[in-house]
Amino acid sequence: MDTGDTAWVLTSAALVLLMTPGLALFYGGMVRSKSVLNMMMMSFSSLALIGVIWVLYGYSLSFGNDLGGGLLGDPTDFWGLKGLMSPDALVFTVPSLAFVAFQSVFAIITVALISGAIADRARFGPWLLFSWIWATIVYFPVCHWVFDFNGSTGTDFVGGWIANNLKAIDFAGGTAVHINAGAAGLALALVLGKRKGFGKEAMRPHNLTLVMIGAGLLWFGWFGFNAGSALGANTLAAVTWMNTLSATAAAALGWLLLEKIRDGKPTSLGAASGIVAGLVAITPSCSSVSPIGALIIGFLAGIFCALAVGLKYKFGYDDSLDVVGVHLIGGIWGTLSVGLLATASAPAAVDGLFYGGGVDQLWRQAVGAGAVLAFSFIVTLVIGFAIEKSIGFRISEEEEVEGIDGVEHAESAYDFTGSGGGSGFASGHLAAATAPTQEGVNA
Amino acid sequence: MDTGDTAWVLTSAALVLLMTPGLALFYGGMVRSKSVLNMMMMSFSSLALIGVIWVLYGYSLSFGNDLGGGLLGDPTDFWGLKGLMSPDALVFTVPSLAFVAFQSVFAIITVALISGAIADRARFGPWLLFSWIWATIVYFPVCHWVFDFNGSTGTDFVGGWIANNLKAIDFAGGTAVHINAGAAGLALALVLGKRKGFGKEAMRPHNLTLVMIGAGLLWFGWFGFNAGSALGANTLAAVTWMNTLSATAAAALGWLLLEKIRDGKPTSLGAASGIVAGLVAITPSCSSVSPIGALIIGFLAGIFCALAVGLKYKFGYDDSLDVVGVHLIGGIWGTLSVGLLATASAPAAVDGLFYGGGVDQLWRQAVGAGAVLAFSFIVTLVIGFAIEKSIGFRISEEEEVEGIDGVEHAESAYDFTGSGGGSGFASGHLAAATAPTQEGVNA
Amino acid sequence: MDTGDTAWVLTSAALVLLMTPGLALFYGGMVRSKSVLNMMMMSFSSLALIGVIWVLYGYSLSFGNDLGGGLLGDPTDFWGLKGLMSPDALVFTVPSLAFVAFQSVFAIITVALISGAIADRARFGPWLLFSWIWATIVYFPVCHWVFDFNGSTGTDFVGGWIANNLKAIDFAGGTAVHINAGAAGLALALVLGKRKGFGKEAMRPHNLTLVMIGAGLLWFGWFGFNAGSALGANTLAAVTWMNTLSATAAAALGWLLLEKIRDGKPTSLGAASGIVAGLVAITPSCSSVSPIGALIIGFLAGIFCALAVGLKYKFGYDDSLDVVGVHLIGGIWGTLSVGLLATASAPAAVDGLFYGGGVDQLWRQAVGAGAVLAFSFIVTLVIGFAIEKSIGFRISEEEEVEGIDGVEHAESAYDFTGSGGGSGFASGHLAAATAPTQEGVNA
Amino acid sequence: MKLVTAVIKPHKWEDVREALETFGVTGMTVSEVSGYGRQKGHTEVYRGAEYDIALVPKIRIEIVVDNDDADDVVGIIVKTAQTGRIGDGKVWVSPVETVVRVRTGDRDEAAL
Amino acid sequence: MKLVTAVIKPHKWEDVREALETFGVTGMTVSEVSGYGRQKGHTEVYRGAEYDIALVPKIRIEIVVDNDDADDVVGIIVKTAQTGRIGDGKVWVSPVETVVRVRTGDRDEAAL
Amino acid sequence: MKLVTAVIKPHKWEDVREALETFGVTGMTVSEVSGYGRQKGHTEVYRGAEYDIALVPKIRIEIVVDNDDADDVVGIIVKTAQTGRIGDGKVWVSPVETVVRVRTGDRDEAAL
Ligand SMILES: Nc1ncnc2c1ncn2[C@@H]1O[C@H](COP(=O)(O)OP(=O)(O)O)[C@@H](O)[C@H]1O
Ligand SMILES: Nc1ncnc2c1ncn2[C@@H]1O[C@H](COP(=O)(O)OP(=O)(O)O)[C@@H](O)[C@H]1O
Ligand SMILES: Nc1ncnc2c1ncn2[C@@H]1O[C@H](COP(=O)(O)OP(=O)(O)O)[C@@H](O)[C@H]1O
Repeated sequence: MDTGDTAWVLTSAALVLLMTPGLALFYGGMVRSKSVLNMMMMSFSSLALIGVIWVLYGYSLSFGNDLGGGLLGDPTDFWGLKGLMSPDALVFTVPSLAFVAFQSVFAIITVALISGAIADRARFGPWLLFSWIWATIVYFPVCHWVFDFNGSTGTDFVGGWIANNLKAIDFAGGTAVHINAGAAGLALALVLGKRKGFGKEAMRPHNLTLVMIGAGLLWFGWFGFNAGSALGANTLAAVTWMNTLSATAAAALGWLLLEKIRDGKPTSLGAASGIVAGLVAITPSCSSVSPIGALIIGFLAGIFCALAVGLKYKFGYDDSLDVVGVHLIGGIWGTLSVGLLATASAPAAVDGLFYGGGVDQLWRQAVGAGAVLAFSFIVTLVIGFAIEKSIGFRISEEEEVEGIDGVEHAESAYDFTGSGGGSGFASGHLAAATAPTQEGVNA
Repeated sequence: MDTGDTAWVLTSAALVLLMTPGLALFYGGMVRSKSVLNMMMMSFSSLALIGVIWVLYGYSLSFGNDLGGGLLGDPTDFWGLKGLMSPDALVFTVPSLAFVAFQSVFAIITVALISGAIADRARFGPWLLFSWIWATIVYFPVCHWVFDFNGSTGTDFVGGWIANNLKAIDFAGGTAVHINAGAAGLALALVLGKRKGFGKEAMRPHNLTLVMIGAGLLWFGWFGFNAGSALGANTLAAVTWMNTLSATAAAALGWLLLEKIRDGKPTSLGAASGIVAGLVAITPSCSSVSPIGALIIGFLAGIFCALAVGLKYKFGYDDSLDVVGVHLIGGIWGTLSVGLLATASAPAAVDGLFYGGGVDQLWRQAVGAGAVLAFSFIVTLVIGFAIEKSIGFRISEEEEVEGIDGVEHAESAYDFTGSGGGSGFASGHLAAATAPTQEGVNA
Repeated sequence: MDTGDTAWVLTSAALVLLMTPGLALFYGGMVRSKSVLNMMMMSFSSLALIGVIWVLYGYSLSFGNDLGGGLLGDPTDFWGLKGLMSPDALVFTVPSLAFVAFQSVFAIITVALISGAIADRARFGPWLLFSWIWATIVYFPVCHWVFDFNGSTGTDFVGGWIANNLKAIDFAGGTAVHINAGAAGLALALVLGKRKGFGKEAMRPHNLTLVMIGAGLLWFGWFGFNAGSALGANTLAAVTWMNTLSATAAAALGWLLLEKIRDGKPTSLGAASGIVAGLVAITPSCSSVSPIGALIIGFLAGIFCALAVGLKYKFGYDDSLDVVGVHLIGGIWGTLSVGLLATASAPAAVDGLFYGGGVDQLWRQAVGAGAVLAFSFIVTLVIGFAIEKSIGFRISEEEEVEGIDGVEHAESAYDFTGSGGGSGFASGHLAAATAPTQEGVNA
Repeated sequence: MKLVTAVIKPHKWEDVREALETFGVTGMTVSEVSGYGRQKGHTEVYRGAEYDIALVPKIRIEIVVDNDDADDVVGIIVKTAQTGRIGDGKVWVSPVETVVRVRTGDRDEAAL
Repeated sequence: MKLVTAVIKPHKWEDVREALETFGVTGMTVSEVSGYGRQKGHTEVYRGAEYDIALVPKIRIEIVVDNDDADDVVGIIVKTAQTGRIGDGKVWVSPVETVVRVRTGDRDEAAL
Repeated sequence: MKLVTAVIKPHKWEDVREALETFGVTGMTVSEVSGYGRQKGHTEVYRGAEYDIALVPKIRIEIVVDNDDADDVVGIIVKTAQTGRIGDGKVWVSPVETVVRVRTGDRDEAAL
């Protein structure tokens, strides 16, 4: 065990945890004020629910010894994380539970990412059910495919097919996280259908300062996501850190430039979106390209995603907060970019097409991306329709008009009147306190 | 000295520092818009005031060599942190000042936690005075009892009674931080009395997005709080990190479930509250239970605290933001849970009641919890009444109606009108700039 | 390479990155609601633009081998960060790219700091142009002067004149960052002139909760800024961490005390401002003073800066968010304080005037501060006027009245109406989606 | 001249605006208000404490019109804003003695 | 029909609402406004710069009533909202020619 | 008594307030409203989707005045709020039957 590596992995795990509240803000600021709490709750509930099932069986499905074909980990290996508190339990140079921790927050945020596609209209209970099923039959397997390396905990340990057989390079999750969530988002947007007023009415962001805070926290946390995936504090971590900065900065520039040219003005939502697009694109590729390669990947990610967010109007699916435009498109581009811009001088030591490596790596990347995309899209469609047809997934049109925060959570996000306390304009009054104490209130 | 351990402790100290602004947001979002600044100022002033006295004498009172009976550290040992800049000054494997730093932010947040009980009505000056006295005669001693271990800086070093004589396990501060602050909050709520309109008027949270940001930052920072308490980057840190995730996720689920059953809807305030409840409960126990144990502790913490927040209406004390319901109850449950669910396979290597360890650890836990509760409650009552009777602690009823932000700070939190600059609806105009420059304004 | 040191530097780099979004909030909350997005964009654009040019040539200009006289690094050395991915490329005990990363975020925030002086009135395009030029001909050279040490990457490596010849102590950037940005801010405020209504109309902060979040994130990140500058996880890092806490806490107290005495009430804006003032002042001095020295530096920084923010009304320059009052004055005081309060018992091992060291260090500090101040002020004036006279820097008076967010970014920050979705009071309606998809909208 | 004041459901605002525009109303003044009436508010829950929110968000429209147009304008609003469910709102007409366009100083009919 | 417009102190709103309900007023329209008058605003301080906030928050209530009820309604509001301190507000009565319930198209007395 | 209602550009509010104060108006009630008229709103862009914001922020002032003062007050507002550009707003005058000062119960002239 190396204390420096462990310090970095534990820090990174905390950084990645923060990304989910960051995402909640990023998404929450983009919806209307009557839906911000529900939007944030879809992320926060992922922290709660996926956190629990990860401990119970998720880690074991993802990182247990392979059951065969590189398709799934053995759920009995680490059920309830058993045996992992021992000082001897290591993954590479860090305690096993540090690795468990780091991977837990990946599972959490992947589920949360999907929710952006179905803003304002998904019932909360069915969303929880969906999250549970999706994590279990989509994320945990895909995580095993992509992130579970042969030999990680001992020489005879066998992992997943994309990492070990296909040998696609997906350093921190272009496929497992972003294509996966993006494809699922598209499927759910199709299942749930358009919001009332989509394409006609103003559904502009209600609070762009939240979006900016969210983008800032996401970027911050993403250093843990990418550089933490080095699982140690070393040159690899430093390279991925710096590539993460380079690509993200360039992507923000790219998005702003496109806006300036196309729409006349560069916007703050564009800057925030460009940041996320760059982060997505560099996620799979940060270990295999140079900082200059990262600049190119990022800049083009900004352009591509800024163009892609318009697709929903063209094709008429209501991917409310552009999970497809940013995560699916950005994830595909980032995954493929490894095949194009990888350079043998980077830690992954592979040459892509433009560095004379031919198409060998490129096809591996394409197969990995395509497999995850197809698997996630199809299975999500099935889960989504099953829920919609059985218990119903979507709130009614009237409830949509009223606002999902009140309907699903009996809350409203803001009250800026100077209310109550014998002062101000009381927008309401206390009707009853928690059941057992009803008397107290009237006392 | 170990650089990896030091990196982790320094990182953790920064994480814990961030918890106090996080708390300011968590609390600030829950009050009405006319009191949010005062609420935040009670946390920020703790950063300022306790930060200063910690350097001057707080660390020494807490971690100086024991003056006798494990009751108090020697204030002359490290007055002004003297002698601790030397490269030879170590606590276990880290530089002394890294440990001083880590512990400083514990003192700061404990004081800040109390303020939630007295929202909207405490004069700011008396609050500062209270903080000063309370930290000095309550927190620093209790910190010594609980966190100061024999032998930490050398073989003949003697620490506090709870840690070394009673041998209660309070890994990161269930007693020293949460029961301590919770009991003090209850006492202060009694001293200050109810807000005008308590139990009748609407005093609903004015900005739940702030509450959610706050909860996110608290969770993030809490990994430093708990896993940082390992004082190194090792298996113990990894176990406590993962237990912190498990319990918190389960607690959020527990709170939401209770709400769903009792009130019909799971709320975002419930999710945020459940998070904090879980974090509180796992704080003392994270080193001594398994991840499954952590799930149980967390889930029950969510249920218990969700039930406990109603008590104030039953008994009629105005614990405005539920410091009692969350920190006192959560802290007691977490501290006792060690006696129940500790397992020898965890780093603390103790078996609790349910793991065949009998009641040995349980009574130690109960005595520790009870001692801190009683000490804190009684001394706080005395300090509180002394201040109330001498200089007055509470603002007048009219000031309460007007709003404490204006009364105590001459500010208001928000101005969303498009004001000033020759544009917008100027809600006011500049009357005078800082005294020496009065001329300039009229120039 | 040391993994512990690397873990700390990578963590610190991420912490410092977060400071720029933190600054965006701190500044953004202080302007009126019609300018908050533009204010934040000036910080976010710095993340984008300076991030890119740092990779391309900024690092090399700053940390390339000296071209002569300690004035500038060789731009050809590390153009595009070439050669730095190699495992052999080290700066002291950490991978070169970890150091590159850490320094990149310094460049970014220094540029962002300037923007506070020109709130509400700078056209966005010219601001980008200014940032680019200023970073290139002011920041990179000054960074080389102050932060580039002889021998950092090998025995024959030669760095900048302030660090190596003058031997002024500027541990984390009192001159290179704060005096530099502060002087530039003053120059730009003079170039752009006063806002319409300056000194007469109300231009009060539109959202103080954002200011507080920002201050909290800044403090958090600043531990990376200062303690990360140790470039390792060691006693030096621990000392600077703790001094950063001490000074900041004392500065907040100092500012609040001054307000209480002068204005009658301590304010939350004062607390936030005091925090930043303390952080600025301890930045150059944290390695050379004791925690008690830090308390003194911080407390006086709080007083000095609280007095200095009034100067703009006296002298009639519109330094909108007090970059001069806080960063220039705080930076000068902090830099000089080394000459006064440095103690040989601190890691820098130098005695200042009050510790019997005479004026030797004091004059070095004064020369360093003066050189950077003069250079930055003059060159910024030239750049600023050149832009103003050529393409124009300032928006028109009518646009100022309308609000710069709409004018420059076609956005508005908040929409709290319950708008759209067939519900609420639609403040507008969707007119057209991105060009290629126009059909889709009308479909 | 008459002042027509209408209090309607927020999501009907856009329809009402369009209908009035078609009719030829060129200007109006709009504000967000809270309504109290037969339509009850809703309940919110915070940490188990239930709050009755008595007021319902409404949009208030003020239109100064020619005497002759008043009835038509009222009719259009009533027709367009009607959902048939409780809470649709009220429209009332009151006399106006004079109206001036600030920009030009024009009065009455010329000011609209 | 009459329109009673009342501008009162915000913390009196709940009392006024209750008193009017007891009297039999079933509906009203409420908004948050700013008042300017004898009651002066307050002063805020930001970084040493003092701002005079000239305006005071008030609640504005509009009630359309039968001619006969107007005086009673005014009386109830004045009585309930009175604190005796400067800034209690004003109530005024103006004529209304017709009022319509949007939901049903009912007019005048039937519309209330 | 008359009620003068003025809808003006927000940045003229401070000037109007001063001018009215100089004339001797001691009280008024002010609110933030949205205007719809010849002056068109603006366009915002979010992720390439353009939104037409139809409404323009305005300030609405209500002043109850003596019959004799009404014309002067209207004149002052028109003069002070005028910029000559589209969107300067409207001022209208309507009859008020009675006005009461809540604090004292004073009526009409005495209530202002
Ligand atoms: N007497 C009244 N004076 C002024 N506004 C009223 C009055 N009665 C109702 N309103 C307004 O009309 C709205 C709708 O009234 P309500 O009684 O809920 O339904 P309905 O008009 O369908 O019977 C209320 O929310 C309120 O804003
Ligand atoms: N002439 C007026 N026209 C309209 N509203 C007025 C008028 N005078 C006062 N008001 C409103 O009444 C409120 C109270 O008036 P003020 O002069 O402060 O106290 P008081 O009514 O007790 O003398 C003001 O804040 C304003 O909203
Ligand atoms: N008929 C009307 N009734 C009520 N308010 C009106 C009317 N016409 C215009 N307004 C108000 O006056 C404002 C200015 O009107 P507009 O037509 O834009 O410019 P102008 O008055 O200069 O011709 C509008 O924004 C609206 O608030």
